[in-house]
Amino acid sequence: MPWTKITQSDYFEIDDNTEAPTSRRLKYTEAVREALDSALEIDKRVFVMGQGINDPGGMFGATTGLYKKYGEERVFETPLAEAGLTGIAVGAAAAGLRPFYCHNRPDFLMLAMDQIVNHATKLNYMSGGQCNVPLVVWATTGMGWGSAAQHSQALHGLFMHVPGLKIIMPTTPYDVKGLILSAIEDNNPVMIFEHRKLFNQTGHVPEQAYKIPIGKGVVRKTGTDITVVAISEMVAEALKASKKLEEEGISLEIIDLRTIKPFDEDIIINSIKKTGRLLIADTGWATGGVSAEIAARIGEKTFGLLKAPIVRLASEDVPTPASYVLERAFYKNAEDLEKAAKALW
Amino acid sequence: MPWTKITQSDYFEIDDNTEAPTSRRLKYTEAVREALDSALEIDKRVFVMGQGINDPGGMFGATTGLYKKYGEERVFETPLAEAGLTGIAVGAAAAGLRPFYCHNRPDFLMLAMDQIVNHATKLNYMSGGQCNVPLVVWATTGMGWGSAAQHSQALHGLFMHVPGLKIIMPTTPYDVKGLILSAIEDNNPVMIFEHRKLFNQTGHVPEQAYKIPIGKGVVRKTGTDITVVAISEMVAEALKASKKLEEEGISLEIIDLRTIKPFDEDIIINSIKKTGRLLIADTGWATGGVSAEIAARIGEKTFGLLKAPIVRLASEDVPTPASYVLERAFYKNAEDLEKAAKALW
Amino acid sequence: MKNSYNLSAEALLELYKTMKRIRMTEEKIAAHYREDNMHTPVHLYIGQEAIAAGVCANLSKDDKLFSNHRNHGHYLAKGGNLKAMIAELHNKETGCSKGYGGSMHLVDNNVGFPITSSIVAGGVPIGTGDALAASTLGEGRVTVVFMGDAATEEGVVYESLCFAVLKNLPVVYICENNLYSVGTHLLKREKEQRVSKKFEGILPVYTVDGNDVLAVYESSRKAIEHARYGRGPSFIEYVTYRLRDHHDTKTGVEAGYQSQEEWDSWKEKCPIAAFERILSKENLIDTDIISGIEETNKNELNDAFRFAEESRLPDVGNLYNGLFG
Amino acid sequence: MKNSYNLSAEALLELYKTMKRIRMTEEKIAAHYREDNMHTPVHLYIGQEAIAAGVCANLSKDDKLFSNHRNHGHYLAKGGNLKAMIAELHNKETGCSKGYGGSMHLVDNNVGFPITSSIVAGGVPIGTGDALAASTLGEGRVTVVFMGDAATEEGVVYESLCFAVLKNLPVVYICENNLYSVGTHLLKREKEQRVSKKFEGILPVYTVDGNDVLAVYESSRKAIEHARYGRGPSFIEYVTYRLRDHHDTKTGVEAGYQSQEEWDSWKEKCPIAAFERILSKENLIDTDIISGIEETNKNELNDAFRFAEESRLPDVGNLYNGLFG
Ligand SMILES: Cc1ncc(C[n+]2csc(CCOP(=O)(O)OP(=O)(O)O)c2C)c(N)n1
Ligand SMILES: Cc1ncc(C[n+]2csc(CCOP(=O)(O)OP(=O)(O)O)c2C)c(N)n1
Ligand SMILES: [Mg+2]
Ligand SMILES: [Mg+2]
Repeated sequence: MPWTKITQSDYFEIDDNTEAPTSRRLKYTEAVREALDSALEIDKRVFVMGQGINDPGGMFGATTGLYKKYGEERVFETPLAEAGLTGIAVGAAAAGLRPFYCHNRPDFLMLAMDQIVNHATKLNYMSGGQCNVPLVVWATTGMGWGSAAQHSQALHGLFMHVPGLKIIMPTTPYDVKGLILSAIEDNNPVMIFEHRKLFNQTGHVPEQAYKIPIGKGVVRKTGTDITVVAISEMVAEALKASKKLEEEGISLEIIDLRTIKPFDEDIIINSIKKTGRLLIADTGWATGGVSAEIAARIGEKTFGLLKAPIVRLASEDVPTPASYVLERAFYKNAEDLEKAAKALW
Repeated sequence: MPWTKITQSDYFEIDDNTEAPTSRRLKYTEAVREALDSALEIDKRVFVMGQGINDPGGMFGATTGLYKKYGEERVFETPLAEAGLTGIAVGAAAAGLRPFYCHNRPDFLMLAMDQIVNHATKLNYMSGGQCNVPLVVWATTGMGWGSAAQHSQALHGLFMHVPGLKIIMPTTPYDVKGLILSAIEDNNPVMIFEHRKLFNQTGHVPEQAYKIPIGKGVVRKTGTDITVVAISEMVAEALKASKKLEEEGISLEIIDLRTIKPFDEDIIINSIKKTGRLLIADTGWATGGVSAEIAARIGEKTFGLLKAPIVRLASEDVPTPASYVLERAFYKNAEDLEKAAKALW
Repeated sequence: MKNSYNLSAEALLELYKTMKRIRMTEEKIAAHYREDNMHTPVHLYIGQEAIAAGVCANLSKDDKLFSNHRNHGHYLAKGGNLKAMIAELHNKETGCSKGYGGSMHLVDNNVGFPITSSIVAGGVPIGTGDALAASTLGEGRVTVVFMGDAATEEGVVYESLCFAVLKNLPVVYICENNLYSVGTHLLKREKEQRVSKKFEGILPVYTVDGNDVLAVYESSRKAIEHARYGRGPSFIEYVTYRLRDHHDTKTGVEAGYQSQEEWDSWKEKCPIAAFERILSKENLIDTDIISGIEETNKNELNDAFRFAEESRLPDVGNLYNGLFG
Repeated sequence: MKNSYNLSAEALLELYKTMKRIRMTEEKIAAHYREDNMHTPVHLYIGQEAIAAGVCANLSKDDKLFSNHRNHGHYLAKGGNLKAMIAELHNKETGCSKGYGGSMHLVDNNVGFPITSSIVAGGVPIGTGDALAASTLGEGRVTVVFMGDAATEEGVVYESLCFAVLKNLPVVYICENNLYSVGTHLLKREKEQRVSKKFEGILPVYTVDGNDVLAVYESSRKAIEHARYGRGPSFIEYVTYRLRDHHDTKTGVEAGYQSQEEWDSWKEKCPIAAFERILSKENLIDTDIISGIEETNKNELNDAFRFAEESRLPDVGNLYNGLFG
């Protein structure tokens, strides 16, 4: 049953870090857990909270057993009160702790918007720098199996608009560990959106704690014809599509943005200098989303370099339907990307 | 004291409708009140709710005295519970009433996001068309006099990303009356963002009820050199700037978008065909906001027509500061627009 | 013909039949779920049937019920269409939500089932708004809002109760306290096991055995009449237990968060078995009658599953259908 | 040297001085507000001084106070820096929030005034989280969270109280029930005038005369000690009235939403005048002492206003300062 299992993206495998001496193959969620374990170990101020983090499921393994090691004071279940608990996390962060607040789905963050938009991101500014909020909010984006309108939204695009936030969306086990450790060390609110389709990916992850800088993208595949800026699970779709396209003589350069706010403009612009074409692939809605900002900003900065209009591949302006036939029509995938790339070529 | 008074934008005056036989000069807020009065009169299902709507201030006059005419069952004060009350309005709408929910500032809508994003806009879709929600949410955007980070946000850009919403931002007394009546008659959730700087504007407004279609922009000034797509109060700034620029030989064509979701693509594209240049001026943050979507979408559709990159004039990615010197640095105005237009020319 | 329970034999049998129908439906869903024809999460109601059955016996079709993710039992008890429900679970166009909602969003205007939110507590203010409309329009109907124990932790519930009291709305809040939120026990989330205690200062609250269908019937009858006659809202907490996992088909014991002892003790208190004992004592049922009921249900269920399987899927071209109304 | 009030003469005089200092500050702000040197909304505390004075007399600098839009009195009573406050109102760089916050966001880490939100009830969960940190870190300090009557209508307050009880946090919730939310009377928003009643099922609640500084002192002393000794949170409702409009400087009568009779009756109950009568009876003050206190305040205020006026405005180039910490 995919609603309780995780959908496997079997085609996606990147070994960022095979050379590191202590590197082992881990699943994505194991890498998340290892990051949390490290952070809890290294820094006594860190704590983890969320609904169901200590139940046997343990957030798909991302939090399993942590409470046994660190106690229920530092790894605790919350009531169902996302608004209040976000405020509580903000207050604890402002008072010197480092909360890591887990959510099963970004949909539930809508209850916490006041605390995120009006408080977490503004307290330091409006107090003249007296109140920084080292809060990490982690949410896993679901999809498929009839999750439907209220359990499948990829809402990172909303948060793109909020000043004072940093937003990361790692795609590999290596990245997720390093970026989570950076997020926890950051003195400011950081949001992490992870896509469940990536959870079963495996990849090499060094044993020790390490950090990956927030704000830096990475080229997952070099190419000459079209720059694809892919976000989260779309990196997997792009890699899949690129194989087919390669056969047809179209060479994609695939950028995994990793951080969407602030995003790595240089890596995109440099690629466009080579390709002259940009396709942006996002898991969220197109309208007013991340792809809009990238298109607007990069479009302004690469005017004249571009040989064709910037194209966005992202969700249509409609809620997620339940029935699988409609789901298939709703979600963009490698095939859609292939088509879009061909049209752009 | 401008925090209790309304800041006057003395330079802004458009008479949309001097010819209509029953037309009189009204203030913007009087036109809002007249729209509500008409709607309450015409349709027994309509009701108005909000904090302070029946107090002597009456939302700057927009709701003054309505409860005396229609009773406190149809025009009522709410407790301070924006989340719950939005849900209550959604439920009343789904059950056949037509709520008009007034908010003093968009900042407070952050408490209601779950009901707007997860419910109002999705119930009809996820029920297979059985539950339409004719809800109007009205919020007035404040600025200045140290309103600061939590009382001055222009948050329409966030809502741009939400499927199932219509969003209007009228600038003239004539438009606001006609668009409010369309919003109330619409069978779906409509959000209205009004800018307080427009509230003292006067203009001709016909006495009878009339509607202006949602989704249609209007050219406020024809010109040949640069297309300016202006949103809300930025229309006033653009008109002001255009006078100076005219003297220097730069002719702006100014489009008042009126509806930002869905927005009038044709009116923009047609103008660009003439000018080849686009400047988008918004009252909200640039990053991930309305200006990003317009730039992305129009950029794609006018590739080749454009002689220069699309430029956005909108707020920087920072909360609103309190001190007036910092406010001046934060808010974009006619002078900034003038500069941006010159740079683009 | 009233008996010692102050209910006609027909009414008593009706309660039993409703519970049995829900139970057998859920069991059939569970039995077929692994076949992967229902691409939808399922939150089974097994163990809680007395609540939907007892409450809904006091409602007419015009009364409205606001449900949540665990809605199968509510829908059936409210008079829902079994075929339309099973078809919705099968993602079909003939589903009660035309395939756009799935198991978590059963909606049916024909039987007073107006929306179903899967955001926990999301339907509580909406149901309250429905009661506001009923009151404004003078419709004389009652709104019943179902929620779980965890739902009571959400601030919107508090806000809704306060508003219902302020406006004296014709609404009854039904809390099914099954002690768990997914795999998390209540006492990890709240100070007190009796969740309604939190609302004592706001409106009349009652705590009632949710596995005793007659107690459910009687307590909700009073609250619903109270609301119907304009005397305002109330809140009833029914203490119960779900005998299956939060979603999916195994048990909480198998899932690893409930103890065998706890589960066994509640299995003992199965609302259907308990009511069967009462009805037998009253000579209202015997094994033949039970078999007859089971046979009817089985046939009806087979029909419903066949109907669902044979129904068409929604048209892919209709992605935008229903976006606007 | 304790008197019949179980407080030393110094302590009693201190309460009086705090109230007087707040009152005179607010009156000076009101007097100068029309000169347009303070580009900031002001929510005056006139009439409510006994609450901040009485509560804060039980707090040390390490204890933390979470305030709201009506924060001038809270800040001063908590030991705030008058100059930094007046400078903040004047939008100056020397303000306690460096000019980035204005009147609604007085913040001062030096005196345990860690954030101030102008979103009604926004600071309530944040203060609760502060208490969680204090408890986790074993700091032995207490958190006090102020809110208005209308704030109690927000769901996050309910959520915060439940969590504070669950974790037995060292926090005291102080509700200043001044009967109004802007121009809207409580009974248009709530069923009952005693707002704390709503929370009776959740934690210990008290309703106390908020214009009687000794009653405020004593009730909050108990609650704060209770919290400090690990016995958990409580909620105190202080019934009071503001003698000026919601924001700005006129009265609610002039603004058109309060009746002259109501206003007069509360003016009679002015907490400062009432306490003056008590102190006179105890021979702790006389007109000379009062004049002396007034003189001191006046001088201090003149200095503060001069300081504010002479201070520099923030540097326009620093728009991004403080965005990240
Ligand atoms: C606002 C929100 N938070 C979290 C969830 C995830 N979730 C779905 S059902 C559920 C448990 C709800 O428990 P309860 O209200 O007691 O109902 P039960 O499942 O026990 O019937 C949770 C946490 C959600 N759907 N909505
Ligand atoms: C969430 C939210 N809603 C509305 C407002 C507008 N507002 C500011 S203060 C206020 C009144 C609050 O009343 P109360 O809590 O009783 O405090 P008081 O002003 O009486 O001290 C309102 C409605 C706000 N700031 N935040
Ligand atoms: Mg439960
Ligand atoms: Mg008040």
